[in-house]
Amino acid sequence: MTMEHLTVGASLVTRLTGELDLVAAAEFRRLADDLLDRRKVRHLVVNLERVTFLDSSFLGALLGRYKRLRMEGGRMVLVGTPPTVRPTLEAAGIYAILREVPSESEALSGA
Amino acid sequence: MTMEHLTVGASLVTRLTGELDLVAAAEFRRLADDLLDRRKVRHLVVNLERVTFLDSSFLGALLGRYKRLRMEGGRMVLVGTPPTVRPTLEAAGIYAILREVPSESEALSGA
Amino acid sequence: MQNRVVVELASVPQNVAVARLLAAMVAAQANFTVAEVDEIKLAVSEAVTNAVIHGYGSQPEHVVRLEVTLFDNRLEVLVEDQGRGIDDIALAMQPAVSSDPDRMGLGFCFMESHMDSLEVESTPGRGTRVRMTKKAGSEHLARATGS
Amino acid sequence: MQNRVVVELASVPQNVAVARLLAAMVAAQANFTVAEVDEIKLAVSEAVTNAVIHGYGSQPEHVVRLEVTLFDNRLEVLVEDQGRGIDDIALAMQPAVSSDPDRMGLGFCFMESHMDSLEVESTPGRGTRVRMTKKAGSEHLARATGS
Ligand SMILES: Nc1ncnc2c1ncn2[C@@H]1O[C@H](COP(=O)(O)OP(=O)(O)O)[C@@H](O)[C@H]1O
Ligand SMILES: Nc1ncnc2c1ncn2[C@@H]1O[C@H](COP(=O)(O)OP(=O)(O)O)[C@@H](O)[C@H]1O
Repeated sequence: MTMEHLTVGASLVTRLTGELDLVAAAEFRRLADDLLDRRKVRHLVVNLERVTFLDSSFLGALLGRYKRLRMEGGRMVLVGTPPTVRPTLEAAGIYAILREVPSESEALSGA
Repeated sequence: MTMEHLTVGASLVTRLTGELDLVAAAEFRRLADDLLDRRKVRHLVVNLERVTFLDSSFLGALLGRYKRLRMEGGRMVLVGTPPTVRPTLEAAGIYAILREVPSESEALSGA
Repeated sequence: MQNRVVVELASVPQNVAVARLLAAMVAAQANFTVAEVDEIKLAVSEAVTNAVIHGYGSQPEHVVRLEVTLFDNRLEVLVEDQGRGIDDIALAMQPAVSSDPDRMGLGFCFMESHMDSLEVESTPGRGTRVRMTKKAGSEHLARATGS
Repeated sequence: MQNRVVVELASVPQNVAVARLLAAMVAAQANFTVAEVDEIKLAVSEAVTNAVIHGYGSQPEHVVRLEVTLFDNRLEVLVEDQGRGIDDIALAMQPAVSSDPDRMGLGFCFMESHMDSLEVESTPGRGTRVRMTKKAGSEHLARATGS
């Protein structure tokens, strides 16, 4: 797993690659919370394009950040879920609460 | 590991992908010997371009076929050894006895 | 083809990936589809994660035992820990039930929905043992027969 | 980071890849370079292949034991079989010495040249145990000091 981060204005864009499990969950949680704590960012854009695996530990980290952002008035947007991991996100009801867009630019410009 | 084979005239072109160990060695040996036994081919062109790993079991299968071809007046040519597996082939002295060319077409047209 | 791999893993988070890959490699030796291998990886990931974080409370000095056996086209996976155990297994297996507020309580659901069978045995204070099986091609069969 | 993975593999050829990958995954948790991980894979491949084909004469119903331990930046690999054993270890370890005319006799050479240390213990009729270690970054160190 690798994570690439960049901040664009008030948004943190995280590009995730490879297998996302409890190890990735801990890293994602730590980084996102740190930037949110320090008021560096208000929104999260999570790019899943190059993710090959994702389990319930990472789902938990994702939803945890979503809940926090909602309380703090921020937004969370997913970009490019690959077909192989989509069923896992669907089973967890992610798409009922999170918006997905096809590209990072749409996520950043976005509504 | 996957193996793709095609026969071009009297040559068997084998395109190897992935990790080549005793499993690949057995398959390569079986196929090459079968075609040589049945006089279907006389020369072997072994394309290593997409090989990521190669151990002494596969080296043995390669050299075994080389020895057979030499006795029967056939040729064996290697194509495109990747930098990661080159040291293993060098350590076994392969380049002292086998010719390597950059492309399959050169191997087939070849000298 | 028949195969058996038994592995004892230190209870560190990094070994969840090792367990997953091991199960996937054994499954790939049979006629499982790529999608089925992905399902096996998810189930193994959930079971081994549970052993590491719930069973052993994320303490790294313990051992998780994983046994992967291939009988022709059926894969059997055992995941065992000697950790704290589960008091109420039926409750723990329900969706959205988790002893950790930061987790989703979906682990057992994913194991159940991605494998053909799931059995959980646990003794509080002694440990937990999860047994899962999956047949290659069972999904297609289920779909074809409309079941 | 410290880690230990112990695995018992059925003595089938397909498990040589499993062993290799397992060692690579553990090594990748430390500071080994990609090139060093490749060297570890080669050494493990040779040792496990020997256990399968020489130790057990390619009979699939036996068990090869692989132990991979990471101590900070040093990896230790043990490969054990309870197969036929080696009569003359010093002879067997020489380059181009093989009991099989179709093989190259390079297995032990590759283990030796790709790892920092190699020890072989064997009892004829009882089995063989290969112990190898490698430090992360030792190559660069060797090169830098000109040794
Ligand atoms: N190996 C285990 N040892 C102890 N408790 C466990 C184990 N596996 C599961 N549990 C308990 O069962 C609950 C539900 O597990 P699960 O469905 O995987 O959800 P989650 O891991 O998200 O909590 C856990 O929260 C935990 O309390
Ligand atoms: N685990 C083992 N059990 C029994 N004999 C072994 C074992 N490992 C190696 N040997 C013996 O040592 C010889 C040399 O081994 P090696 O250098 O790996 O070359 P190769 O595998 O090509 O024969 C083998 O041919 C075999 O006779």
